[in-house]
Amino acid sequence: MLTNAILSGLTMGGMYALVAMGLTLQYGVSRIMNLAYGEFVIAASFVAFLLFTSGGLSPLVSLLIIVPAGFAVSYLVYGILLTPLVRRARSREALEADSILSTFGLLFIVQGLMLVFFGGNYTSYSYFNTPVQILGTTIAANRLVVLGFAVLFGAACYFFLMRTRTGVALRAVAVDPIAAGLVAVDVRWAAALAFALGGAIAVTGGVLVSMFLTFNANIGVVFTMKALIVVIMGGVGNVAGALAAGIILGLVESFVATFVDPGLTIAVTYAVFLAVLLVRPGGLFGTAK
Amino acid sequence: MSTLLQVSGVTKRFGGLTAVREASFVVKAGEILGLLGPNGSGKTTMMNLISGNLRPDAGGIAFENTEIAGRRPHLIARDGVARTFQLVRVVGEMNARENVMAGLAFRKSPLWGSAAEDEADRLLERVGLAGRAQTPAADMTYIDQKRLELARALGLKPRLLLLDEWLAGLNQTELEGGVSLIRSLGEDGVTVIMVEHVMAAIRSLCGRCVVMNAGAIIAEGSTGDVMADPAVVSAYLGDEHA
Amino acid sequence: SQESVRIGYVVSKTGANAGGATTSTIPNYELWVHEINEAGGIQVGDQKLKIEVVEYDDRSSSEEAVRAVERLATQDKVDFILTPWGTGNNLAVGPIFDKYGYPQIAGTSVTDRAPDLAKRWPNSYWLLGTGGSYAEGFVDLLVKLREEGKIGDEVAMASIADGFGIELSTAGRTALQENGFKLVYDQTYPLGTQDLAPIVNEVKALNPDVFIAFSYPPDTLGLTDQARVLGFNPKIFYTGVATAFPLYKDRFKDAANGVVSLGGIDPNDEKVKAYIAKHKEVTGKEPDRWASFMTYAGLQALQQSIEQSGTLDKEKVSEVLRTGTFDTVLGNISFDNENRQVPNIFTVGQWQDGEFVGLVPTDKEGSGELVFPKPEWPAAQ
Amino acid sequence: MKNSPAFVIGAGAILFAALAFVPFYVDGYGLALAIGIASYTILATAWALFSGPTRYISLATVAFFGVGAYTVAVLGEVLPWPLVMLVAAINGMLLALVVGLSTLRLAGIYFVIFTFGLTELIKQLVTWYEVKITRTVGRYVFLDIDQQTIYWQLLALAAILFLVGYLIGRSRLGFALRIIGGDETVARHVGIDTTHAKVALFVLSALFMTLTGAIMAPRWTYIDPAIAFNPQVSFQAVIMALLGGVQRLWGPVLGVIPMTLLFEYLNANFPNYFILILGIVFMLIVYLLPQGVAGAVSSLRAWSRRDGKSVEEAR
Amino acid sequence: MLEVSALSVAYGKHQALRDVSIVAAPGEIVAILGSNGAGKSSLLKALAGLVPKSRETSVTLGGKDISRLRPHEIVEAGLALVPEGRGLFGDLSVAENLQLGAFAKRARQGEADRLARVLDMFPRLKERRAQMARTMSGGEQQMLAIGRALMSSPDFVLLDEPSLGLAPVVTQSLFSILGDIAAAGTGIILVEQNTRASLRIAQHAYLLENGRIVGQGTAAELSADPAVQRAYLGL
Ligand SMILES: Nc1ncnc2c1ncn2[C@@H]1O[C@H](COP(=O)(O)OP(=O)(O)OP(=O)(O)O)[C@@H](O)[C@H]1O
Ligand SMILES: Nc1ncnc2c1ncn2[C@@H]1O[C@H](COP(=O)(O)OP(=O)(O)OP(=O)(O)O)[C@@H](O)[C@H]1O
Ligand SMILES: [Mg+2]
Ligand SMILES: [Mg+2]
Repeated sequence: MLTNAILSGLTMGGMYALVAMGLTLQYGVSRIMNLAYGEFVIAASFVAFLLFTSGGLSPLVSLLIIVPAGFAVSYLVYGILLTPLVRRARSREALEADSILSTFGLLFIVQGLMLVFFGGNYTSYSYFNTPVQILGTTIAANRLVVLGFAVLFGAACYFFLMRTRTGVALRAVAVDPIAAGLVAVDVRWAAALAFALGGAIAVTGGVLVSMFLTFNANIGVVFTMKALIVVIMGGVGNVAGALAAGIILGLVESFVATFVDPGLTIAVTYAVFLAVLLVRPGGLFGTAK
Repeated sequence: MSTLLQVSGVTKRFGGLTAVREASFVVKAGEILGLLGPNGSGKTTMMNLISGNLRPDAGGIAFENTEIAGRRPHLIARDGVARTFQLVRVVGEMNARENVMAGLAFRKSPLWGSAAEDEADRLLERVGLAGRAQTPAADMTYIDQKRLELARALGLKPRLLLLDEWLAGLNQTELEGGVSLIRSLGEDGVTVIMVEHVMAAIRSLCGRCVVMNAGAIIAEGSTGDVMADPAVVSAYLGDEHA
Repeated sequence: SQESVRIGYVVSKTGANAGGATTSTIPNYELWVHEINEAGGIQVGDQKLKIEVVEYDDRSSSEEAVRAVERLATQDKVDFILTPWGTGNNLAVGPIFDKYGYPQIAGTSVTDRAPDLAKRWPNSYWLLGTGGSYAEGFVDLLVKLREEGKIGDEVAMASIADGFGIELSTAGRTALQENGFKLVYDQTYPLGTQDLAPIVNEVKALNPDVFIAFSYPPDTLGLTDQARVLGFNPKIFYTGVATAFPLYKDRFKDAANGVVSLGGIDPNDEKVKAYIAKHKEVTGKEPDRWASFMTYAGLQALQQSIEQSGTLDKEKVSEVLRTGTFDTVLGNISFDNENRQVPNIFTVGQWQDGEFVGLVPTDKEGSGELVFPKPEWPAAQ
Repeated sequence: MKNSPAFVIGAGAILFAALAFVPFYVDGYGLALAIGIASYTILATAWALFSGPTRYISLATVAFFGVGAYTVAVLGEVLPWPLVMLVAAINGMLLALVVGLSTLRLAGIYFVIFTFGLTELIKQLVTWYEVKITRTVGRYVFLDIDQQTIYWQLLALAAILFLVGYLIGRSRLGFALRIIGGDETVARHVGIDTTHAKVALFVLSALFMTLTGAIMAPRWTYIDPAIAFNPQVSFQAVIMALLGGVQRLWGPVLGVIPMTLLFEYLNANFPNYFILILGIVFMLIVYLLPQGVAGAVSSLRAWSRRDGKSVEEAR
Repeated sequence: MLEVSALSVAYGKHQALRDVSIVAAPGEIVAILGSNGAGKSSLLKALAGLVPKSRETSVTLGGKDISRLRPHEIVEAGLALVPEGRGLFGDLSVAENLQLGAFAKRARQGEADRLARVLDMFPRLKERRAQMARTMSGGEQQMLAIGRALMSSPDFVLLDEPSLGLAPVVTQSLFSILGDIAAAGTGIILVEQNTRASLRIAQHAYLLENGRIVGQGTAAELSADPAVQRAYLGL
């Protein structure tokens, strides 16, 4: 039962972390509080579903199409819809309020498009749902894939942000966009890049979770909020934090469900989140000001 | 002169770094005390400890014989300790008058309404911002913001005023104006602790100085004596000022 | 006299309830309007009147539903109002239907208070009945199986923590305990739970003969998925809402075989066959095998009561609704005078070779035989 | 003269008195619309009362609203109405006190998401309690309170809210909050007890939200945690307030009225593309009215005033 | 050569700079003198591309027109600013701040050498490489800001009050370091309230008042000018 709980927690946690990583880039670096984030996740789920059911394309293969597309769409969204707001923003708060309002509109637009194209029905398909035996327990292969991607993306992002020049530049933009310009960082490019990378991660998450979760055009907000919780708990802009927070929440959930009461799982995850913030107001890895 | 502030054995650590180490000194009522030291020696930290922005790890701070170490800043401010900040802090979206009224409205004997407005304008005039009452603080230059900060601090009717490099960045003429402003405060009976790297100002204003280095107090005494202290010269002043 | 019948409705086209509404409610409203208009309209007295629709989205909010129904009644002045999706919104709009005298034929509300509500609002009809009827019908089936020595005493039950799940699980628990079953697992899980593996793992370790989940669509699919991956195959595997959806069949194909749930139909009934075919033709997808049928039957009853009374007068139509008998996809039905529900529905059904066959009440015409035990899950693809 | 308190309060009183007659002139839908506007006016204005000056964006609105609604669901048929309201008020204020005190160290987005998480936690705990202890997750509220009465109650509450907001705006408390919003360190060093000030206003704003929930609950007959604690309410209140403008007391209402009417208009005309068109309209508003509606109104007024002056000068 | 002509800057209706022209040669130190609010910071910010310049403005660096470039392109072209208030990345470490200083493509070569030089110049930075910039003392931050600007291997550095908040002993060494930097070929535009010290190391100086250039000359000429002496030297 213990290994079951751990494994199940790790896989769910991996999913939370993966989905949150994109948001932490978008909010942490580009300073866009993207309320439409979950809609991008679900849109990718729909596309993967469509490619699978009508084209017989494996979701893992469709990643090769969907991820670049997600990157490109996000890049355009930033370039066309958000850049005017970034330019007119006089302060961080102003940009925050503006981005909340405009991505709220974007949320409706993307959701509206999904409703028009796919309707409000529940959608579900099954791929790679084969049982895999590890450590004496069974788990669906598709969930392991998600965990694998989470760890891979987490490591890649961490390395990218901490060790590469471009990564440090993105972090610099996160800290102070004006000063970043003074050290030759093209701030608009960096912000668009981070936003697009975040979008690419979002759609990756969407494709992967579509293999085992039932979704419809209306549940994007669930992913947005979950991602926000993870991002905040990990510390804004901190990829390692997001990974850790996601996995902690996943484990907490599965342990409570297994050993305490499934009725309390969500309550306890929120309680853990709140407790972390009470002790560390800047998140697990954040720096309290 | 009676003792207004007594700092005894105060220590403050940030992680592994001891920013202030068992520092003790006194400030007498009515004096203008210079607090000197190289960059990173703990001067601002000391100001933060006195004003309640930081809590000491050890030691005591007595203001008018009452222990204030670790009290919350708003209580210390109401007791009559006002300060300015090394990196100016004004409320950008409020105008100058409102910024000063912030100092008036919450002190022990608060002023509010038109009385506060009149007093705010008077203080603005005193720091050289006459006629700027309606200017948003964010649109003012750095130096003007510093003036504004001082007016706000004066609004608290302080008995002890902490100035953290308030004169930094003034040119010669402005410096002279600033020095005489601080002197006039002293004449009004306000006790001042000033952190400053402008030696000319220290020489002309401060009767006594305390010098810190690496968190510890390395010299205390009359300005002339302190400036001649070889330890101070080598750690802080350099040969030019010797 | 008027040229058309104005029919209004407010449903959740967006928001949390949209999944349910788009499955069971909206397609049937569209189908019904399409059929009537295709046939030239409703016969009202001596003229045929086409239907003109006024529709709103309640965005899954009770407050929006209330306001929209007020709007339909007072601004749009529609002749009849079709009901919103779900228990909460039907209760929210109940007082307004009542205030303006509209008959309220709810096809997607399960509530133990159905009898009370029918008394409180005399023009209201709660076709899906009470949670108790579903739970009790199922427990009766279990009792019989135990008598036949096919299953033991041990039952595991999981339910969603909202009104529906709690009403059903409460009724189920009482019925099970009264009949001497042992609940080896009895837990709820909150709405929005994404990870169901812990529940299935734990239940599997207990190895009960019967697993019951009073669940909602995403969890119904998730539980089935996990049971299959983890190789949990009890003799009776019961999951809640969405099991009777075409989605379930499409998703699980052969693996759906033997799964038990609420609802069910008689697949050999001609009317049922025709309805399914027409539904598919007009809306592009098959109806679910539970609430869609009640919803559609309710619409047929409304149409017939208008035709029988020969008027659009709400009073008179309501009178006919209360007392008449209607020829519907559920067969000939009349609304139980006491509590205004349809007595003639299947409460338990099972997927059998691609059709969700109604089993209980066993004495109802066209009821099928339980396939027992549930076949092994086929190997996953 | 125009800004003297007596004038402002008097004008407000006349306006509210006039609004009290609305139910006699509109049909059921009109009343429902008025109720919707009134309730969101209170929520958005109460939200801005705290969040406007301090810039702490709270998503806990529905936590208080839901507590009010739930109090009615539990006690509505047990206690007389005024007592129910009193209990709701106490519950809401106690909750706000806990939230206020626990969020003191949080800033920015951490505060935002904390308040969201807290709301969800409360929803989960209420659900769990109902499941485990009372075994009634959906509660039925059958109260004989008609729609006019609901409207009048909301109107009265709104009137009190505007009065309180007006007085606070002119008080030292309101000033303290603006300083806190500007720079909390400065606030502390000019003698403001920031804890007191923030918590006091947070509790006050929560009180109005709670009472709104309590007044609205009888409209729905059926209340479960998902209905009472629907996070959409928090979002909508924030969005409306931001759109209207939070720097002025009357700002949020300028977001509430057009937004509500826009929702109604789009819903009636494009029920199937509602969300899509709403999204587009929304983005347009954000781009075209950078300062919010109130900001636009103000600059319009400033512009017309300047215009007026130049005419005088020309003479 | 850095050549600025017809530079004007306005904040809304407020005209902060009018028709300002200055030139600086490689390796030259040019001091800008002016009272509080004269527009010195605005001048430097305008050159760095942080505030919009009027259409007539022309700024050329080594013959290349840089008046329309965005801040990062200006750095790339060889002009680095140490702004008022320092503009450090508070949440990044000292080492990362310095690394970012060399983000410009022009600065990639010889980065290691330059880093070693900067750390030599300011040994305190070497001790505190891992400390977060935000927690450094005021003077330490000033050192970091100058060090970071030098990391971009600029042709010209714009320094806005670099001695602000530095202890006297550090100020002295700063001025001698500035002399060394210039001697190594990097031009410096220096805005500094410590007029005496800056005129001592500068070759050329401009007087700015109310947004206009009201005087200029060699440092020696200005030091001898009685008006300058009265206003800026306190003699
Ligand atoms: N929050 C903090 N965390 C870690 N270290 C800190 C923090 N605040 C200050 N320090 C360190 O403590 C030491 C003392 O800092 P302080 O600001 O008191 O110096 P100072 O004497 O005011 O210097 P300056 O003259 O440069 O302003 C410095 O080395 C600084 O880096
Ligand atoms: N962002 C701004 N918005 C409006 N006015 C501004 C802005 N920045 C500066 N100003 C104004 O422009 C003028 C020049 O400012 P600037 O900062 O360039 O002066 P300075 O010479 O650097 O002064 P100081 O010695 O105080 O640093 C001042 O009158 C100032 O008030
Ligand atoms: Mg300092
Ligand atoms: Mg300047």
